[in-house]
Amino acid sequence: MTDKSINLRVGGEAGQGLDAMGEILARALVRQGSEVVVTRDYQSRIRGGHNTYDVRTGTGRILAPREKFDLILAMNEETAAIDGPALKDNGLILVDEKTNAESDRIVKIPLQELAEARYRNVAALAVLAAAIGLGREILTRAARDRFAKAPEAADGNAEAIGKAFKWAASAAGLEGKKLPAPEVKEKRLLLNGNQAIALGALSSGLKFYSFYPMTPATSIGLTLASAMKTMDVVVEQAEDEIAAINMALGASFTGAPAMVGTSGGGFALMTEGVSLAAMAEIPAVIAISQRPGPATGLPASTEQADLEFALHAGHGEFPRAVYAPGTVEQCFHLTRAAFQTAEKFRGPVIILTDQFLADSFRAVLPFDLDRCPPISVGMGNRADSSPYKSYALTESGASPRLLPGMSDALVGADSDEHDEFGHISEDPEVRRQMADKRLKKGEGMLGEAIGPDYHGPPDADLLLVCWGSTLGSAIEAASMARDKGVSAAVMHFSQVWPLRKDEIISAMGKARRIVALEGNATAQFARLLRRETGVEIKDFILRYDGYPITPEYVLRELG
Amino acid sequence: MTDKSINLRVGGEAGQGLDAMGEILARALVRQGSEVVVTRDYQSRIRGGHNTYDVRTGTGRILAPREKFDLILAMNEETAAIDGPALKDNGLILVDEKTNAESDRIVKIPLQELAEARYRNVAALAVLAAAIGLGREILTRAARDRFAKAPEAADGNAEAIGKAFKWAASAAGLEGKKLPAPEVKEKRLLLNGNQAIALGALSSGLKFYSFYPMTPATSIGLTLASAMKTMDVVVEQAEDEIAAINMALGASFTGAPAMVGTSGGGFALMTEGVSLAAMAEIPAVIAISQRPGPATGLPASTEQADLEFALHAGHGEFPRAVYAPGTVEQCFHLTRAAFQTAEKFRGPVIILTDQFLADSFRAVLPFDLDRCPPISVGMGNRADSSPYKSYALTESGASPRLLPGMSDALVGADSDEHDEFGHISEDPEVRRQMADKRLKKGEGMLGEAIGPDYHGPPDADLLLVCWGSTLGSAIEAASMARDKGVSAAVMHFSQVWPLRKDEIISAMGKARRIVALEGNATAQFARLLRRETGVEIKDFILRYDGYPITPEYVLRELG
Amino acid sequence: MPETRDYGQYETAWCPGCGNHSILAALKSALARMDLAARDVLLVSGIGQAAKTPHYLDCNFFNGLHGRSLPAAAAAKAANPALTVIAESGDGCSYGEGGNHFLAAIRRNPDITLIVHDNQVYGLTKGQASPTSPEGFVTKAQPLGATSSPFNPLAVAVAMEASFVARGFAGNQESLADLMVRAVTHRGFALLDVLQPCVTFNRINTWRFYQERCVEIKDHDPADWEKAMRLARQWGDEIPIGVIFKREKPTFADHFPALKKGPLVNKPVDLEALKKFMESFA
Amino acid sequence: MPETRDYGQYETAWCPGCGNHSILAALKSALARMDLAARDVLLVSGIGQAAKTPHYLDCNFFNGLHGRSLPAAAAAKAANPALTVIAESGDGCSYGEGGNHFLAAIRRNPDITLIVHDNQVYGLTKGQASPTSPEGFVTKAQPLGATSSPFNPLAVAVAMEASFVARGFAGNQESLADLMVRAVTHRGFALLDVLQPCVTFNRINTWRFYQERCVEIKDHDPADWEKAMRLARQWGDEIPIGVIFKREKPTFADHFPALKKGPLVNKPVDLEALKKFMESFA
Ligand SMILES: Cc1ncc(C[n+]2csc(CCOP(=O)(O)OP(=O)(O)O)c2C)c(N)n1
Ligand SMILES: Cc1ncc(C[n+]2csc(CCOP(=O)(O)OP(=O)(O)O)c2C)c(N)n1
Ligand code: SF4
Ligand code: SF4
Ligand SMILES: [Mg+2]
Ligand SMILES: [Mg+2]
Repeated sequence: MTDKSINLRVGGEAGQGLDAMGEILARALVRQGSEVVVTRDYQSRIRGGHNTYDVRTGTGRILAPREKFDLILAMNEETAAIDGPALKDNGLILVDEKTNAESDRIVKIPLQELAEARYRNVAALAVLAAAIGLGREILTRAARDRFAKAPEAADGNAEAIGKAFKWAASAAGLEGKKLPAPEVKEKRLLLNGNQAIALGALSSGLKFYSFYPMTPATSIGLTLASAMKTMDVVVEQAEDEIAAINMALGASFTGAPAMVGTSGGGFALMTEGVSLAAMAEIPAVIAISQRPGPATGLPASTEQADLEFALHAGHGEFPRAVYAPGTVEQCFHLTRAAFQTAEKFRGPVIILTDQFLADSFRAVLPFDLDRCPPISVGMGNRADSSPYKSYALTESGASPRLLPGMSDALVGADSDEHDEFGHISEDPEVRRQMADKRLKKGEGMLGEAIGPDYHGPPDADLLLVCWGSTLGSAIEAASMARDKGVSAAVMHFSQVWPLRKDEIISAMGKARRIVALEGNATAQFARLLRRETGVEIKDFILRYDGYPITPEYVLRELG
Repeated sequence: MTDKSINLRVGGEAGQGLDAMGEILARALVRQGSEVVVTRDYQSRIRGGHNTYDVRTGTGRILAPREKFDLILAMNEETAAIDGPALKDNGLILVDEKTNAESDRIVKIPLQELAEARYRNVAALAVLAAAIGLGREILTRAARDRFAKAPEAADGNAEAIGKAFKWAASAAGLEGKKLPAPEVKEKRLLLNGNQAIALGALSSGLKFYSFYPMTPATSIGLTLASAMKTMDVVVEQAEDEIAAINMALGASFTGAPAMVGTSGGGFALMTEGVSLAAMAEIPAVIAISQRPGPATGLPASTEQADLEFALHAGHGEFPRAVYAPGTVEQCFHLTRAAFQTAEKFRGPVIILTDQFLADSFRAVLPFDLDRCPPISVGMGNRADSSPYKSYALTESGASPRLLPGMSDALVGADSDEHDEFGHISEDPEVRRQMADKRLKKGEGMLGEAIGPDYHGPPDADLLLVCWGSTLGSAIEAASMARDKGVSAAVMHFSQVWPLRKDEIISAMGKARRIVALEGNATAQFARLLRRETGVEIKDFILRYDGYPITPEYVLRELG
Repeated sequence: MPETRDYGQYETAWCPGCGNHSILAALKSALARMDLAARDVLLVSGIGQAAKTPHYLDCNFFNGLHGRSLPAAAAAKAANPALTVIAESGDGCSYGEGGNHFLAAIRRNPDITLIVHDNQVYGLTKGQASPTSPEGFVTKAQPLGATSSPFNPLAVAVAMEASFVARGFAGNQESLADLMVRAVTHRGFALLDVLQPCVTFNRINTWRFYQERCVEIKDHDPADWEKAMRLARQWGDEIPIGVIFKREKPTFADHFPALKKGPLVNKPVDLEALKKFMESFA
Repeated sequence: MPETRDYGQYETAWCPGCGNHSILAALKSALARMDLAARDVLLVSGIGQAAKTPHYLDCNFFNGLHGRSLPAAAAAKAANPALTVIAESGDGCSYGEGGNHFLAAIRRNPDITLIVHDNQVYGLTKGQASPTSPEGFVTKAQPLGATSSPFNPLAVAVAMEASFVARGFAGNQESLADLMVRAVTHRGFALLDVLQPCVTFNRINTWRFYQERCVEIKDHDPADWEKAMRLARQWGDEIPIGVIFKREKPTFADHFPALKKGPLVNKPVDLEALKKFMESFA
C-alpha cells in the first residue's frame, strides 16, 4: 500500500496559538472529507518552549502519526532549525519572511503584509492550507467557528485568510503537495480521545464528575464542564484527588452515575478510594490518562507505564476491569462498557488512556446515540426480600442494588468487613464469605471481558502484540511489513483485565515471532501475559522517551 | 518429633487487661528459659468483644501457633463457651467460680477470695502459671516490672499472685500440665515483630520516623517514641500518611535516615510519595504491616494480601526492594538490610510484615549490636567532580550522594524528569537516559537480593513455598508431614523482590508437589513466581479469614 | 413530635461511660423531633469510634474511609437532595486526616451537617494525640506530650465565615439534641463540634472537666461575627455551648443548573441535548 | 550588605510580564541582604509555575510533589537546622492540594518560611480556579464561575495564631524583599502570601488591580490579634500589605531532646543507649 497521506506540522512556542491553528486546520480537513490523525507535543509551560501540532491527513485508513513531514509551518526560527531534520526529502518549510533561515526547502511568507500581528498565525496557516489545496471557504468557516464568541477576531482572521490565499495562489514553490480527493461525504466529528470519553460517559448517564486538574486528563473535565449548561451533569473541581474519588463514591452510592479522571500521580492518591469502591461495592469509573513518571515526570508527554499500577492499585484483594482504548471510537464505546461493568458488578472500573490518545483528534462518524442507552442504576425501588440486604450473598457475588432514600429499604455502604446488611463484622466465617463474594464477581467480569482483536492475515508469521493507544501504529507497521513481504498481523487488547487466557493462547498459536509493542520500559503487558498464560514474549519494541510509538519506529526496531 | 510444647490461651473482652496478662506470662516464661510464640487476636474496639492472647511455650524449636490448647484461662463466660472447642481432649479451662459454665474440664477459681477486683486478672493468671509449674517468683517479678511505674498496683498484684499460688497448690485438677524443663540459660528478649523493626531501624541509624497511627503498624512508632528520651531520634505523628512519607523524604534527603510505618490503607495514600522517592532518588524505608482489606477491612486481624500492591505501588517505572520477614529476628535484620539498600540505591524499600508477626512475641537472643553498624549516609563532604551533579549518570545507575548544606556543593531533588543536576528537562534523550539510569539500579538490587531459604531434606517430594510470616507454620507443618512419612521441605522467601529466577528454578527443581502457602485469597506470590520464572504452581494453601496459617491448617489442607 | 419515631436499639462497641452514648441518644431524639423517617436520613462517617455511629441506629449509611466522610457526604447530597445528610465522625477523622476536606466543605457549603465527636484523642487506635488534644497531652505516641498547638475548629470555621458553627457537649443531651436540630435544619454546611469525654484515653477532658466549665451561650446574635469569633476562641474556666455563628449563603447545589432541576438520581439522559452537544464537535 | 551575594541568572519558563519574575528577584535580593550562601539555603517546592522557582537560582532544592512541600520542608529543617529552609509554591499547591499540611504547619511551627505565589489561579494546568479565586471566577473548568467561597489564608492563619503572618505584593519588589527578610529571620513558621498577577489566566487580579489597592500597613503592632484579624480580612478598595501578625512560640525543634543536641544529620548512633534500650525488652 503506497501512502497517500500528507503529513503536516505546525511548530512554535507556547502562547503562539498552535492549538487554535491546529484545530482549525484539522476541523477544515475533516469537514472537507479527509481523515486526520493529530499528534500534539507540548511542554509543561504556558509561554515559550518548543511545541508542535502535527496533522497527518488524506484518505483511506490513516491510523497513526508519521515521523517525516511534507510541510512544516515554522512559527519561529527555533522550530525551523529543530524540525528541519523531520522534513521529507521533497518537503517544504513555511516561515515568515523575517525568519533567519535559508535552504531551498524553505518558502518565505510576507506575513506582515498579509495581516496584523494577532492574525498572522492564521494567515500562515492559510498559506499552508492553500499549499495542500484545502478550500479557502472551508478554512474560513472553521476559523470563524473557533472564534464564534469574538466576532472581531473572527472577521480579522477571515480577512487574513483571504489575503493569504491570494498571496499563495501566485507564490512559487508551493506546488506538488496537494491533498488526495476526499472520499467521505458524511458529516463527521473532530474528536480526541478525552472528548470521546466525556461523550461516552454522558451517553451512559454520567451525572457527577469530580476531578482535580492534571494533565493530560484535564480535558475530560473541561469537555464535561462545557456541557453543564445544557445537560444534567454536575462537574466539580475537588480540593484534591482524594476528595474527587470520595465524592464520586458518595454520588454513585446515592444513584448518580459518577466518574473521575486523573493521571498517574493523582491516581496514586485515589488508590485508597479504589479499595473502598471494591469493599463498599460502589460503581466507580476511573479514567487514567497516562504520562511519563515516576512522580511529576513529563507532564505533557505520553507513556503506557501505569498498567501494573492500575492493575494492582488499592490494598486488599478485589476484582476490577481495566479497559485500554486504541482509538477515539473505542474511547467512547469502552467508556460505555466501563459504566455498565461498574454498575453490574458494583465496583471500580478503570479506563487507561494516555496523553497521545487523549489529545489526538481524529475524524469520527457521529455515534448512533439512539442505540446507546444509558445504564440503569439500581434495580428499581423495591427490595425483593425484606428487610433489604445491601450485600446479599448471591450465586454471582453481585448483590441487587437499591438506592438510599428511594424506597423504604435502608441502604448501607461499609468500608469495614461487614455482614449482608453492611454492618461491621469481625466474624471469620463472614469474612471468608464476603471475600469470596467479592472475588466471585471477578468471574462474571471475566465472562464479559472483551478479548483481543486480530488485524491481519490469519496465522501470520510475525505477530505484534499491543494494547491501548499503540493500535494505529501497530496496524500501519504490520501493513508496511507486509508490503516488504513479511506475513505480519496485530493482536490488540482493548481490555487488559481480566484476561481470558485460553482464547489468547490459541489466538497467538502459530506466530513464529511474537513482539510486544509497549509505550514503557519494562514490557509490563508482556509480563502480565506470561503470568496469566505462561506464554513468554521475548521480543519487545518499547518506547519511553515521551513520544508515541510510530509505524516507522516499529519498523526500525523490527530490523 | 513429638510436640513437647504447652499451648495456653487467655481469653476475655477488651478492657480486661489481656495484653498485660499475656505479656507478664510470656516474659516470665522467657526469663525462665522457655520458648514462646504469642498470637494476639483482638477486635477493633476498646472495651468488650472477644479477644484472645495465646502463648505457645516449651523447649526446642517452637516456631508457630497451634490451634488446640492445653489450658484456657477464660475471663468471662463468653470465652469459656466460644473457646471450649479449641480445648485439647485433656485440656483444662480455668474460670472464676462465679462463671456459669459446667464441664469436667473446667476448674473454678475463687477469685473473689484471692484478690480485690482490679488484681483478679493477675490472680487468675497466677493460677494458670502455677498449673504449668512456672515459678511464683519469676511471675511476680514480671508483674512488678510491668507495673514499675505504679508501685501500688505492683504490690497489689504481687500479693494476688502469692495468694493464687497458695490456692493452686492445694486445688484439685490442676496437675499434669507441667512445662518441660527449660533449656536456655542465656538472657533473652521478649520481642515482637514490630519492636524488632524499631530496633533494627535504630541500629541502622534511624533519626526520623513519621507516621499516622494505623493498626497493626502503630506499635513500631510507639516503640520508637519510647526511645526518644534516650536515643537521638525524632518520632513525629503526622497530620496524615501523605505528610508522613513526605516528611520522611525531606528528612532523608537532608541526611537523616528515615522510615515510615503504616498498613495497607495508609500505604495507599503514600504511593505518590513512593514514586517521588524513586524519581528524586531519596532513600526511604517503608514498613507495611498488613491487615485484611479491602478498605478498612479487619483492622485487628492478619493477612498477606498487599504483596502485589506493594510490588507495583506508585506510578511510573522504577526499581524497589521488598523484604518479607518470617521471624522476629528477620524483622530486625531485614530492616537493617532495608536501610542499606535504600541508601545504596537511593530509592524506596519496603518491609512487608503483617498483624500476626507484628504482635507475635518471641524469645529472642539479644542482637550483637557491636556488629551492627549504622549505615553511612552520603559519601562525605566532597564531590568528586565539580560542580556536583545530584543525578550523575554512572555505570551502576546509582549517583554519589551529597547532603545539602554539608559542603559547598549544591544538592537538588526533583520530581520532574531532570538532567544530571536535577533541573527540569523535557528532552527525550535526557528522559531515556534517566529512565535507564533508574532502572539500572534494579540490576544492582537484584545482585544483592536475598534468595529463598530452604528448610528440610534436599530434593524433598513436597515443597511448601511461602513468604513472610508463614515461615514458622510452614516449617512445623513440613516437620509434621515428615513424621507421617512424607518427604517435605519449605522454601521461604524473606525478600520477595527482586527475584533471582535461575536460582529459584533450580532450587525448586525436583519436588513432585509444590504447594504455595499464602495468607491471601489469590495466591499472589505464586502468580509473581510464574511471571518471573515461568514455573506455575497449581496447588495452594490459602487463608484469608483474618487468622494466621497454622501448622494444623496446612496439614488439613494438604489432605 | 418527640419520640414519634424509633430508630432502633443496637449493642455498641463503645466503652461504658463513653460520651458517644449520649451523642447517639441525642441524635436519635433530634431525628425524632424533626420527624425524619429512617429512609430519608443518610449518615456518612469515616473510621474511628465516633464513626461507628451509623451502625447503631436505623438509617441509610455510608461508612467510608478514615477522614473522608465530607466529600462523600457533599456529593451524596447533590445526588439526592431529598436525603437529610449528616456526616458524623471523630476529631481525628474530621480535623486530622480530613483537614483539607473540612476547609473545602466550609467553602463549598453543601447543605449537610457535620457532627464531630470531639474527644481530643484518637480513640479507636488506642489513645494518640488528635489535632484538638491540648498541648503537652501525654500518650504512648507522644511521651513528651503533644507538641503541636491544638486546632480550634470553631475559630477556623468562623474565620472562614462558615454557614453555621456551633459547639455542643455530650453531657447535656437535651440541649445537644436541640443544637442538632438547629444544625440539621440550617440550610448550608453546619458544623457542630461536640465535646465528648473519652473515659479510657483522655484523663484531662473528663465529664467533670466539662461539667464545671460548659456554659450555654445567652444573648448572642449568631450573625455577629466579632462576638462569634470571641466565643469560638473562648476555652478555659468557661466554655461556651450553643450556636456561635450563622450566615445564610448559597449552597453547593444552588450553583448548578442540573441541581436546580431536582435530584440527579433517576434523572434520564436528555437525548436531544446530548445529540446537540455531540454535534458541536462536528 | 545587599548584592554581596549572587544567586545566578537562569532562563525561566514563565510568561513575560508574570509576577513570578519579581518574586524571584525579590527572593534573591532578600537572600543577599541576609548574606546567605547558596549552600546554606534549601528551597522546597511543590508543582506549579511558582514551584519552579528553585530551578531559577543557585541553592539546594527539593522540588517535590504538588501540594506536599510543607511536610518535606519541616522535616528537612529538623534534620539540619543550619539550613535556611524556605517553602515556595503556588496558591493551589499550598491551600488546595496541600491544605491539610498548611494547617499542620501552623500548628507544628517548624522554623521555616512559606512563600505563596498567590495568583488566584492554577497557572501551570492552564487556568482553573484555585482556592483563592474570587467567587464567580469564570474558567474552562468553571464555566459557571467558581462556586466555592474563596479561601482567606491570612484569616485562617491568624485564627490559628500562626507564628508569623504577612502579605506581600509582587509589584513592590523592595518591600517584598523586606518582608521576605522578616519572614525568614522570624523564628518559627512564617507565612508570606504574595499577591502575584498571572497575566495569562487571571484577568481580574491584574497588576493594575493591585496597584490601585495595595497599601502598606502602618502603625500596627503585629502582636495585636484583634487588629491583625481585621487586617487579614480586609480585601476591597484597600488591601493591606505588610506583617499582619506575629507571635513567638516554641518551634517544632524545641520539643525534641534529639534536636536540642543539634542537627540529626551526621549524628552517630549512641551504642550504649541503644544497648540499654534493647535490654529493656529482656
Ligand atoms: C488511612 C487511615 N489511616 C489510619 C487509620 C487508622 N485509624 C482508624 S480510626 C483512627 C483515629 C480515630 O480518631 P478519631 O477520628 O478522633 O475517632 P475516635 O476513635 O476518637 O472517635 C485512625 C488513625 C485508618 N483507618 N485509615
Ligand atoms: C497530585 C497532582 N495533582 C495534580 C497535579 C497537576 N498540577 C500541577 S500544577 C497544578 C496547579 C498549580 O497551581 P498553583 O499551585 O496555584 O501554581 P501556579 O501554577 O498557579 O503557580 C496542578 C493541579 C499534579 N502535578 N499532581
Ligand atoms: S475509647 Fe474513648 S472514645 Fe472510644 S469508646 Fe472508649 S471511651 Fe469512647
Ligand atoms: S501562566 Fe500565569 S502564573 Fe504561569 S507563568 Fe504565565 S503569567 Fe505566570
Ligand atoms: Mg477522637
Ligand atoms: Mg496559582
